[in-house]
Amino acid sequence: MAELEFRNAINQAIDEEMSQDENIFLMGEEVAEYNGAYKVTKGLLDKYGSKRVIDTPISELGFAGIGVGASMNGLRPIVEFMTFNFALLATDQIMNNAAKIRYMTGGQISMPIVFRGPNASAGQLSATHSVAYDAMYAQFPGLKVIYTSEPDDAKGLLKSAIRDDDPVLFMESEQMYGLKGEVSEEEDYTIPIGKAKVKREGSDVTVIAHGKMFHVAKQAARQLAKDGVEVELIDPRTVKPLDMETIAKSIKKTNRCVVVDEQHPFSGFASEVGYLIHRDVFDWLDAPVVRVTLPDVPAPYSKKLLDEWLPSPDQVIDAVNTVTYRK
Amino acid sequence: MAELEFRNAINQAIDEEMSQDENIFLMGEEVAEYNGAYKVTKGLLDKYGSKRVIDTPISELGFAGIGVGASMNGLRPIVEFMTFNFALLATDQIMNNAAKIRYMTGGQISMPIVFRGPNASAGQLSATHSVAYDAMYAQFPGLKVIYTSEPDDAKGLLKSAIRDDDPVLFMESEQMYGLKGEVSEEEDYTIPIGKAKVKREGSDVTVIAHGKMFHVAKQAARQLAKDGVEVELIDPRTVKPLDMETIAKSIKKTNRCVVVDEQHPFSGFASEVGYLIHRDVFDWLDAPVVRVTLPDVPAPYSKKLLDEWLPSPDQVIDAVNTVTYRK
Amino acid sequence: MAEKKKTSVGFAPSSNNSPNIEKKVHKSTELPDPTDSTHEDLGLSEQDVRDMYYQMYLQRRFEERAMQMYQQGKYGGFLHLYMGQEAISTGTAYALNDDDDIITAYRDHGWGLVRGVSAKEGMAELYGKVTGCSRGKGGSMHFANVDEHFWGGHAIVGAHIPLGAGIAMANKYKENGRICASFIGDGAVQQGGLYEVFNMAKLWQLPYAMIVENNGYAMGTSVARHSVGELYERAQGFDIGNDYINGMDVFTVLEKMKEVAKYVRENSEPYFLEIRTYRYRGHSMSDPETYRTKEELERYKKIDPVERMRRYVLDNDIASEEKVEEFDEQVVQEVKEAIDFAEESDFPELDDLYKDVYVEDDVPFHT
Amino acid sequence: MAEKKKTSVGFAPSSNNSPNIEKKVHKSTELPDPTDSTHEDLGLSEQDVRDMYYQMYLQRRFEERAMQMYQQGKYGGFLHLYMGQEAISTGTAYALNDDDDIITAYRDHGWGLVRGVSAKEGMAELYGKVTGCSRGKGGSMHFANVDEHFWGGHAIVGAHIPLGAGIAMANKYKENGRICASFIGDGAVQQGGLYEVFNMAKLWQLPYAMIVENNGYAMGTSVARHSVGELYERAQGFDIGNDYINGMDVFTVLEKMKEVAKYVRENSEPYFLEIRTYRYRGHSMSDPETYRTKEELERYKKIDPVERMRRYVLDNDIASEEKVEEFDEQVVQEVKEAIDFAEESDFPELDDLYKDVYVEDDVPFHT
Ligand SMILES: Cc1ncc(C[n+]2csc(CCOP(=O)(O)OP(=O)(O)O)c2C)c(N)n1
Ligand SMILES: Cc1ncc(C[n+]2csc(CCOP(=O)(O)OP(=O)(O)O)c2C)c(N)n1
Ligand SMILES: [Mg+2]
Ligand SMILES: [Mg+2]
Repeated sequence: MAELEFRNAINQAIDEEMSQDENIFLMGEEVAEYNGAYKVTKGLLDKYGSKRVIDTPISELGFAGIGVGASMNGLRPIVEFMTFNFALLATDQIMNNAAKIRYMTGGQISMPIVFRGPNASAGQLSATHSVAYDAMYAQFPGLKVIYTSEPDDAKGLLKSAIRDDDPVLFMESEQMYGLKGEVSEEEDYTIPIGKAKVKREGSDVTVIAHGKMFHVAKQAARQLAKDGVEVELIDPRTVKPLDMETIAKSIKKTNRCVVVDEQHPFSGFASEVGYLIHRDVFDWLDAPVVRVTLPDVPAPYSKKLLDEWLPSPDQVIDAVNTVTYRK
Repeated sequence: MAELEFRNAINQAIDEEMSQDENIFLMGEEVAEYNGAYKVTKGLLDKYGSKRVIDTPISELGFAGIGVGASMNGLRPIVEFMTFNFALLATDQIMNNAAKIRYMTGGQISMPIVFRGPNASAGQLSATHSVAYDAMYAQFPGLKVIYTSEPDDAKGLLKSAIRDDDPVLFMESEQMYGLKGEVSEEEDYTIPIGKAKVKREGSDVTVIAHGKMFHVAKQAARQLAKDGVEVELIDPRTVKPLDMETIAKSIKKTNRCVVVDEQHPFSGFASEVGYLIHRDVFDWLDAPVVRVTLPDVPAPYSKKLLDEWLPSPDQVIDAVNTVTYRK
Repeated sequence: MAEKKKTSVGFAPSSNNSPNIEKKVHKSTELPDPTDSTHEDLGLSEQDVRDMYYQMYLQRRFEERAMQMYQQGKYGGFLHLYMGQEAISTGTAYALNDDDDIITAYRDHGWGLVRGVSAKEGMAELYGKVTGCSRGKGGSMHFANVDEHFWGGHAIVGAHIPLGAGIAMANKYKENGRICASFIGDGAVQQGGLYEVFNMAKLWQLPYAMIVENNGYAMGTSVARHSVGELYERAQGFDIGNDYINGMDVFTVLEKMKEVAKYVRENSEPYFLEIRTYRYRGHSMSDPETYRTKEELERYKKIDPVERMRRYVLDNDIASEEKVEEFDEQVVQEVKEAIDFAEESDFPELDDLYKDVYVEDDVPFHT
Repeated sequence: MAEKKKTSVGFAPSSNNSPNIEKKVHKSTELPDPTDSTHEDLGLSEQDVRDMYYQMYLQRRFEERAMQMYQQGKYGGFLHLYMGQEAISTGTAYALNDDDDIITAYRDHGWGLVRGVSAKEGMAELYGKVTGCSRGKGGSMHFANVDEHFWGGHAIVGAHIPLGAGIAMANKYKENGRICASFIGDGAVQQGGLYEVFNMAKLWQLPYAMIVENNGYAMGTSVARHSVGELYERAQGFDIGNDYINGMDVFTVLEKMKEVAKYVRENSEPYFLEIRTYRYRGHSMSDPETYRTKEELERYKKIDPVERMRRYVLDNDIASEEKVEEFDEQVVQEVKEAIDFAEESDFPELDDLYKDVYVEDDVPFHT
């Protein structure tokens, strides 16, 4: 294992894949000469040249669609959105073209494309720059969605995403790019898409959290352990396909569950997971699943309000107390 | 009461509101000279002129944004999308601008705008033209979402939507435009946004269904009644804000629930409602809520496949049998 | 309520803007002259000319029958007919290399037929049969034949413009010498994506020809009512070569498309071409067509591209009257067989619903 | 793996396209000459000129101190500084009527200050205080003062272009004689929405001036690297009047914006103007600025618009050296007080989180 920053884990994944397949190229705003708005793509232009590492104008719909077209015709694009907030301009290309063209042509076309970039909030950027979009895309058949929390997952899953023959949305976090973690040094390290990981074992309650929220949940779990509550912490890693097997297994053991999610409550990730748990392991549940999400208001700028807005370890602890009837 | 086609109920709502407020105008593709792609806006150009009934080019992002801007500056636009499938090109204007500008300016701006048009599938139009988007927008605070099933609801709620001072998405169905129903002749008939309606009383099981699926559920309820199962059928009408009170009350009576929804399963409307019921009335439930949704595949063209794809009364009956342990 | 003040403010093109809403019927765009070149000038053999005629009439006939079958309720959905525009698909197919890439909008039957979708596969697709070119998944709007570099019809107006640029980009990337040509309607010229692509295609020097089939109307809206300026001029601010031609004459299309293809290929540069044409039928099958005059329609039918080609064949002794009638009979037969084939083919298995969503077979479906 | 074949294919502007990636630093756009008009030619009183100088220096000073406070960690988020571009906001504000509407992007401090956001309210907004112009909800990118017809900064590149058109539409609808002017960066010219709006604004004859503040770069990308042709030319295919001017001189901006406003207002027509300028600081606060040369930056600092106005005031005896120093001191003081105000103001109440989502107070929040 080597300790790496999140951004380097992603960089390595891209670099390793690009070095072994000439058809992979990277495009996006500031990915080349600027080395990436968040330095994720540092050095790749120097290494691969302007044929394979391409700065785009600020034309999200256009370059997302060009990526899809290139993937149809034999290339394997990695399309970076500076953040997924800006991908709203490209939803037609992602939800209609990338997700459905294979189906509509009876399987004549495949689209091995990765759309990647930061998801969710990143500090005081106000409402348009702070939304988590993972579940929104998961609604659309034809797409796969990944949103990881630790450098190791990121590296292994991004490599799998790049090799995948279908469109994959790979989500990151500006605020996690500097986060360090142990990353496997195994040669050609990949993690299969669609497998959750139990990142902490415990018997009292299952907590499910991905992306940035994983770290909030982890902090809560640490605190709860001091109070004698052992959390089983599951990071789904892949949002779609969702690994309900791992989740169900855990709940059959703990009988209680909290889902932590940085989306608004209505039809977010927590909504889906919460519903599925009830549906699939109803008889094992000792309490209804509680979700910890954003409130149903846009992201405020003011730090004081923003701190209130974001799900906190305290809210997770509260929720655990609720499902374990400790309050 | 007068018997009206759905399209006429909508037309009346728009006409009545336009006649009493000069600031209301209508814009969209083919709404004026063509009288609407589905004849919903018939006669309005003749009555109100080209100042207030405006044909747009095929520029969804542009005219949605122009609508938002006009609403900021004192007008009350009704923006028609030929279908909400095409609104994917305008999601940035709806989800970022319409939903968030009021918040980001600390309440300086209000946006009394209605986006309306058909939602969900409409026969053999294949995958890009067949998606239900109501829950997707409901995820975003700042928006309200309505998707009605009967002409009376449509008239009363559309009038309320047009009078509302916030952005409202009002969804219809191409396939329901010809549907007839009794519509109140009360002068200035409005229905409050955010109120569900119990459209059939029953004690054995609660079925929740809106939009086109309401009719599928209703058919199932009729059939089930013959078998002695009395369905309580609730039409939420407004997706957001969602009237959980009416739903919870019903479930406390029936103890069982099926949600029927024309979205894909992942984080759709059924997911949210299903989760909330478990969370809020867990102790009253005798069985986990079952949802009947689309399968997780895009809409196929072939009639045979399309019939299989759409939720059917039989599937609803099956689901009811499951939650009532009749199978 | 008080009488409303009459005002002249309006948000329609000014000719339409009178306070009493005179709904003036706008005529479609002016046609430039066709070429004077003969088939010999264009390097076509007599056999080529005969084949082109056959192909054009096949497209026409295919749609005449497809329309009948639709009206008989044999299948559903939207049916957008290409009748009147056949010179464009045909001229283009004969101008491009067979491995050049083509992508278009939902008005795609003609494009499928010139690029290897057989009448049988086309008709079966309309019927939603598994033997259709897209296995019954796509229908009228999604004919495709990727093996022969036809990347399909696309139903969201303008959404395939970036796809075509991506296909062209891949061609440049692989240095395979292929170009991509995309075809859009006049209505699609108002989608912002076109201009994003203009910029990137020029900036990255993509071998990409973007072509507008200006048939005068976007649904019920005439070009003058949805568009300012001339369509081909839209490329000027992007320093992209552009022109407009007569699209009712197959030789004009062929000649210009050869020139465009050569320029695009040799310079690895984009190009923007407006081809003026006319659609004979309504936008789709339920169109009252009040937005145009009968006279206008008749005027265009008088310069019908299929008929014009037929005349050319006869006038230049490329085939005798009898021979041409024989071709016609062959076409009629081919389309008849296509209908029989479609009728007799099977619908997809219910299982097929779950196929082609992902490349891999084992992706679990969310329930 | 085998040695990769060296290829010259690339997808960057060609000057950048060599196989060994010489990362040539592109210079920003050429500046046209400023106007020769004096303040008198422009109908400005000496008091106007003094006020304009005060306003320009206020914008400059506000940002110098805002930057310091940011660096001291007083607040977070993005901070996009307008320094170098102050002639544009100032010249425009003095050219338009006070009730004409203005909307801009996230680089908006100068725009707020010329349109009635006080230094105090601006600084408090940066601090996220409830006394801020947007009650601490919007931050640096969302200054707004709707009472004085400033519709705010907007953080999604290009997304406010249609909003401005809608504001202009409402003005025409109400026949209130107001026009709307929107300001976008050079990068935003590559958003497709601009062209959709070009078409509709011309078709509907909206009194709408669209102005590009071309400051040479979109983040780290020079205009030449993200754009083909000249920016102002983009309007030509839409038959919309267009021009480009020097944006380092406030009189040039004022003169042209008066002309544009008059044209737009009197004809109810859109207009597209490119104003060439330069930003002195990085894109936001974390920008290594390797994409430009120190020399270029220095060259522009030599023609600094604030300094130039100061010189004009002195050279034309509009105020004495001492008087100008007095103004400067007033500005310094005003900004200092703004900082004190921001420091001392309260954060919003936690309750405020739930305010301003909807107009009505009683919309139930989903939980
Ligand atoms: C984005 C989008 N908006 C609207 C529609 C509905 N629609 C389908 S075809 C059409 C008219 C297109 O006209 P044009 O581009 O001229 O093509 P033509 O039908 O004349 O071939 C419209 C508005 C759509 N499919 N996609
Ligand atoms: C749609 C969108 N894409 C990307 C971004 C990220 N971004 C913010 S500013 C910027 C550069 C804009 O440059 P320009 O328009 O020239 O304005 P300037 O910063 O020079 O004032 C980018 C790419 C964004 N905010 N919105
Ligand atoms: Mg057309
Ligand atoms: Mg710039």
